Amino acid sequence: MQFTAMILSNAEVSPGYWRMRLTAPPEFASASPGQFVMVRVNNAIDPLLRRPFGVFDVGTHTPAHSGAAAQPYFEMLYRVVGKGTAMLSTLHETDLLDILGPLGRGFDLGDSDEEKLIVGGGVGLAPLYLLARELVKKSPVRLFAGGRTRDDILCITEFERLGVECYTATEDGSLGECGLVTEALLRRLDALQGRASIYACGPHGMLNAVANIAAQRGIPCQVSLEGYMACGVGACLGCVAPGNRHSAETPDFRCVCTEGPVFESGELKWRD
Amino acid sequence: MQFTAMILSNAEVSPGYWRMRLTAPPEFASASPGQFVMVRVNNAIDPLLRRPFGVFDVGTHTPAHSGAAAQPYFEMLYRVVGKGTAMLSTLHETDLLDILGPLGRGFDLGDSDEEKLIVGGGVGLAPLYLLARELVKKSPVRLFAGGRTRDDILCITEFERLGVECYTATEDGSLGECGLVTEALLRRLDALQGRASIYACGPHGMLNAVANIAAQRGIPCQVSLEGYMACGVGACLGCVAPGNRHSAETPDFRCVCTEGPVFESGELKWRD
Amino acid sequence: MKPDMTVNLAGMALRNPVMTASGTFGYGEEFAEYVDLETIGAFVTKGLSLKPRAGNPTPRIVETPGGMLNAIGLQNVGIDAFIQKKVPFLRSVNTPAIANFFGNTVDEYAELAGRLDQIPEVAALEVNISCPNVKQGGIVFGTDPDCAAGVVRACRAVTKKTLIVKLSPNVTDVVAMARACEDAGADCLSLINTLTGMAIDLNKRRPVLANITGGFSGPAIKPIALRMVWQVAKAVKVPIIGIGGIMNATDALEFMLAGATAVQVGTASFINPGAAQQIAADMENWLTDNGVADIKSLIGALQA
Amino acid sequence: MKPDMTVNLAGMALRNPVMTASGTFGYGEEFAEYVDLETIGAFVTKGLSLKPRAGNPTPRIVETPGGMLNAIGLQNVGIDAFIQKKVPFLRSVNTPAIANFFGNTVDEYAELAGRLDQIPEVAALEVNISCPNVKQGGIVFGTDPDCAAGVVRACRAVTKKTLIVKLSPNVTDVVAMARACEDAGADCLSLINTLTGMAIDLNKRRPVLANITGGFSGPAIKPIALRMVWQVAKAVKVPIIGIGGIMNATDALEFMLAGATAVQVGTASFINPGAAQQIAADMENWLTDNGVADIKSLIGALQA
Ligand SMILES: Cc1cc2nc3c(=O)[nH]c(=O)nc-3n(C[C@H](O)[C@H](O)[C@H](O)COP(=O)(O)OP(=O)(O)OC[C@H]3O[C@@H](n4cnc5c(N)ncnc54)[C@H](O)[C@@H]3O)c2cc1C
Ligand SMILES: Cc1cc2nc3c(=O)[nH]c(=O)nc-3n(C[C@H](O)[C@H](O)[C@H](O)COP(=O)(O)OP(=O)(O)OC[C@H]3O[C@@H](n4cnc5c(N)ncnc54)[C@H](O)[C@@H]3O)c2cc1C
Ligand SMILES: Cc1cc2nc3c(=O)[nH]c(=O)nc-3n(C[C@H](O)[C@H](O)[C@H](O)COP(=O)(O)O)c2cc1C
Ligand SMILES: Cc1cc2nc3c(=O)[nH]c(=O)nc-3n(C[C@H](O)[C@H](O)[C@H](O)COP(=O)(O)O)c2cc1C
Ligand code: FES
Ligand code: FES
Repeated sequence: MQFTAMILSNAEVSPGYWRMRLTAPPEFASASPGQFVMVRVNNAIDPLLRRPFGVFDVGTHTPAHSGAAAQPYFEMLYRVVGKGTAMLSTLHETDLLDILGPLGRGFDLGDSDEEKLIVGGGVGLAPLYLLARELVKKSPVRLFAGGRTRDDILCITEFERLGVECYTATEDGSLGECGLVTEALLRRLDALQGRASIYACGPHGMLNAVANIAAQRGIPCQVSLEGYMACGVGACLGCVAPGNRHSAETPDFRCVCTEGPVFESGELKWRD
Repeated sequence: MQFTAMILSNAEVSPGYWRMRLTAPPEFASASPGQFVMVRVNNAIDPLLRRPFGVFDVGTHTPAHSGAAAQPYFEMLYRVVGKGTAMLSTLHETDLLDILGPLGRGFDLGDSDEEKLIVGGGVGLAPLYLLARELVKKSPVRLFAGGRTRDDILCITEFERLGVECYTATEDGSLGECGLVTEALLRRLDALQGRASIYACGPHGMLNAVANIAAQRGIPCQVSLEGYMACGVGACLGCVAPGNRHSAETPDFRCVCTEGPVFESGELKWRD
Repeated sequence: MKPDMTVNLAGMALRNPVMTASGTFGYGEEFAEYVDLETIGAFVTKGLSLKPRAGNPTPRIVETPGGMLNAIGLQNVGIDAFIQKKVPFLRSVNTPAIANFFGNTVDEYAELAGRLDQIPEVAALEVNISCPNVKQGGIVFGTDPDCAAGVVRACRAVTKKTLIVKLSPNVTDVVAMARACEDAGADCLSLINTLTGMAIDLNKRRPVLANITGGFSGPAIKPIALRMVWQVAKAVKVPIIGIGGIMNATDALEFMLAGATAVQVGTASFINPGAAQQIAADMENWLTDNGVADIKSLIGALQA
Repeated sequence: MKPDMTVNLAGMALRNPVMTASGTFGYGEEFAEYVDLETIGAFVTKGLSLKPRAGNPTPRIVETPGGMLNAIGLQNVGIDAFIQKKVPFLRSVNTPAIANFFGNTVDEYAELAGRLDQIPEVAALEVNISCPNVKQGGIVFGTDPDCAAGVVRACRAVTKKTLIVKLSPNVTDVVAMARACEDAGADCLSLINTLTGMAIDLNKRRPVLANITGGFSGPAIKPIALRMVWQVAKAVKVPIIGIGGIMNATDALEFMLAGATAVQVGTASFINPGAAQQIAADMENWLTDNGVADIKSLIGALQA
């Protein structure tokens, strides 16, 4: 789906991290957690390509004054890293953006009798909030949020409001535990009684660690990948990631924008 | 001089024509009528080159509430014709623009005992307002403003407020006389008693007609030219215009940005 | 009155001159949601090889000022899977599908051309000669007139379908390349393919692309493409398809003035998946607004 | 500690690697208001010919996506006026001034090189070989290795000053051109000159430039320039000056990683007349921030 969205709000939620709410057509409400949008930052050729962002939340705003129509919206949580995201952060309420999406294959919500362990690194939390919103309806959910410093730990209050139990870890110890968030995950897995399933999004190194943990313990694990994208619709083949049978001699590439961005971790190739 | 200007106002004064007021450093006040600025429309590469605009007015704004410092400013009058001017028209108060200028050689104000005949076509009026402001201090000034239709006749009230007698002509007769503005100019020249001198800015065809009239009658005439400009400072040699000795065999080019944009019409090459 | 948008491309009648470029439109199906394929003139599939190709390691793409580099490595399903999985879709669409293909030897090119010739759903063949010739130390076929002519002759011998040869811009003399391909039997020339470029990640001190260099496309390359189309159009008799940085109807019409009979839209489809359809519609509107009854009257109509 | 910004360009010591490119910086004086010339490494003058040249009719420039085309037609004051009117200024500046020049025959090149060799204020010579050879049917010197080598040999014979040869990018094999110039006696290679491009005015149905085609420069061409610098740097021993679309310090440092010992800033000076000075300052800051003590350690340091 391609549509013109109007910005409803755009605010810095932590230094360098922004949350933007945009109008959406009613069909957008069926976006599944883990799907993404391709945003055209402006109509000029700089930046040229669309930028991919996860869907942080979807909803419908019912204006306070009676009479106004209910307005479906979606949200993005983004980090300013380069030209495109810097430009997004300068946009205001009522500015318009051309959006393509929701795109890609989202998370499989799994069985309700599993404990859901969500692992997010930095802005990797973005697609996990909508996921948590769905998961809490049926299962206990725990969030393991990691970052370099406390500024990288985002929107924990929102997760807690859903009833998610949150663990945080920062590399510099400025918030929560000092160290990697995978340590808290491991402790939880050690203590675990019943079945569990892992959902992760964040830097590739973190995903690799989580995938290895999941493989060792035989726990189902889904990860959401990033990849340099031009089209977002499976045409350019720019975004691919190596699949589990991949080697230099017999390459096996998966298309992140159409087969992913969410994959069973076992489908992909990881370093040990 | 290169400086960052803040937009103080930006308003459409006639369909497709905008007037923008920007802050300027105090030195800008000495800009002479006919000089121009090179405006960097944004920091991205689209549009890439600066855009040249005449200086419409300069002044100092003394804020109403006492205590605030007086703010020197300058104004531009521009027509939306392409990408750069379209983007300018979307800018708001407090937005910033990178400005180079004032640049080039402006009008020679001539002798005070001459009647000053100013001829402007469409947005060609832009650099003529500041000129008129100077000229009225010493001489009687008449303005001949022409355009295709009445929307192209700009800021006549402002000229009248200076004490300038204004004649207008439109090709479709929707305002003033129906026809070319040079007809009113010719009539005035016929009726003229003493000395006169002509100042013109507008489409090249109009300048050509005015230059020919001036040559026939032996009246001093200055014209302000346009030329595709990359640098505005005499380095790229993109902006040149053929001088009076120009021919295909012995080219004679004048640099519009440094030797002009204002030239004695006799210095240039015209069609008969 | 509606302007006549049809053009004739070496015997192929197109409803309008707007095609999509190889490698930017998948096998057609990927864009079905965004483009009504029956509103465009034709579409070109991703480049095919005899065997499936997995392509290059990642990163494969990077944005540059006004353009992008790609080093996909010609990933494609191969001719067999194309026939089994992609051709059925082509049958369902009433718009010519053009198969783009490449090889690393003249024999591979000829074998592919021969097999594609047998597929009724393939309306025409577009030979990508911007590939290294493994038998001649990796020199790119499309940078040497004799090598290129060899490929074209071999393909010509095995197909009666419209044979389009896609020229590389990475040459000193594109006109010499064009003439060599025309003489060797090309029905039509398409140009330009991507220029070779490179991007560097300063902080990592590495090339951005795993492949180091990549193919440069997008609006940035338009001036080069337009110049080459103009030069070639003056020099050859066969029709030309203009490609390179076409983002809108104005760009497309400029290529036609320069001498192109049709155009291909590439990178623009990434930015706006409906680009090709939009461009065709806007071109028609431009014709109407400017009182041009027949788009063919614009081909090569540049006053230069 | 302040990082060491000096580089050595074939015997010329530069305070930093940032130079301005020929044709974009006048004869130096034009930018005195915006650039403290003693903050940059060197500056290159507008290309000189034996006789003054009036240049092409207008329009001479046009903006394109991310770049511009120019067809100035090598307008310049000629060598005599250069000596009389421009050299005195060069004397007043404690920064190497490099004279760029061109001819239409090998003899013209040699005569100019000989005369420039006699001017103490000229620190080095940059030969622009992107000009047509009127004795060989107008083939551009810089597109044929033998033609180019002929020019370089003739200039080399008459000057002991640092001889920089500026390569054209409009070639199939820039490495072959670079090797030919190195073998013929070039001390240094600068690349790239402009690509050949074209722009069309749809409504007028005419080329925008009076000259029809023009030289393409600006950020759009950077990927091509970077690729060529990288290819040439691997193939030759002489130092290289990287040119093409450099807008900021990051761009400049990327060219150095690719193998350039120095860089030239061209079109960027139009957009920001103080660009060269700013880039030099920002490069130094980058070195400081990244703990790089000596900029020379970056030359060719790309991990590829
Ligand atoms: C499926 C998917 C979902 C994403 N979701 C989010 C999200 O919810 N929030 C968020 O902050 N970021 C997200 N990202 C990363 C985000 O797309 C990049 O940070 C953004 O494109 C950077 O653009 P820029 O112009 O600021 O940076 P620049 O570095 O100037 O971008 C240059 C080019 O590189 C690409 N690029 C740069 N970084 C990345 C990256 N990490 N992944 C993919 N391409 C990149 C850009 O898209 C662009 O084409 C997601 C990426 C993908 C692939
Ligand atoms: C000395 C000088 C003073 C000027 N003063 C004014 C003024 O006060 N008000 C006003 O409205 N216009 C003025 N112009 C014309 C104005 O510069 C152009 O209309 C403007 O640059 C168009 O930019 P664009 O991006 O909207 O158009 P585009 O057509 O997208 O511009 C593309 C390129 O062409 C150049 N260009 C387009 N039209 C012209 C033109 N007529 N003259 C020179 N270059 C052009 C642009 O600068 C740009 O490089 C002046 C031009 C010059 C040379
Ligand atoms: C991601 C990508 C993949 C491409 N793959 C092919 C291909 O397989 N075969 C081919 O002949 N050209 C291929 N091209 C080149 C395009 O068809 C086209 O010639 C080029 O991109 C220039 O047009 P543009 O500027 O409109 O994109 C590819 C281009 C891109 C960007
Ligand atoms: C207006 C203009 C004039 C130029 N004149 C010359 C010239 O006289 N001699 C020359 O060798 N290069 C000339 N060049 C080429 C530049 O020196 C430089 O190689 C080219 O512009 C690429 O660099 P850039 O992208 O930074 O501009 C000129 C470029 C421009 C834009
Ligand atoms: S982004 Fe183009 S195929 Fe995935
Ligand atoms: S605009 Fe560059 S010389 Fe006049």
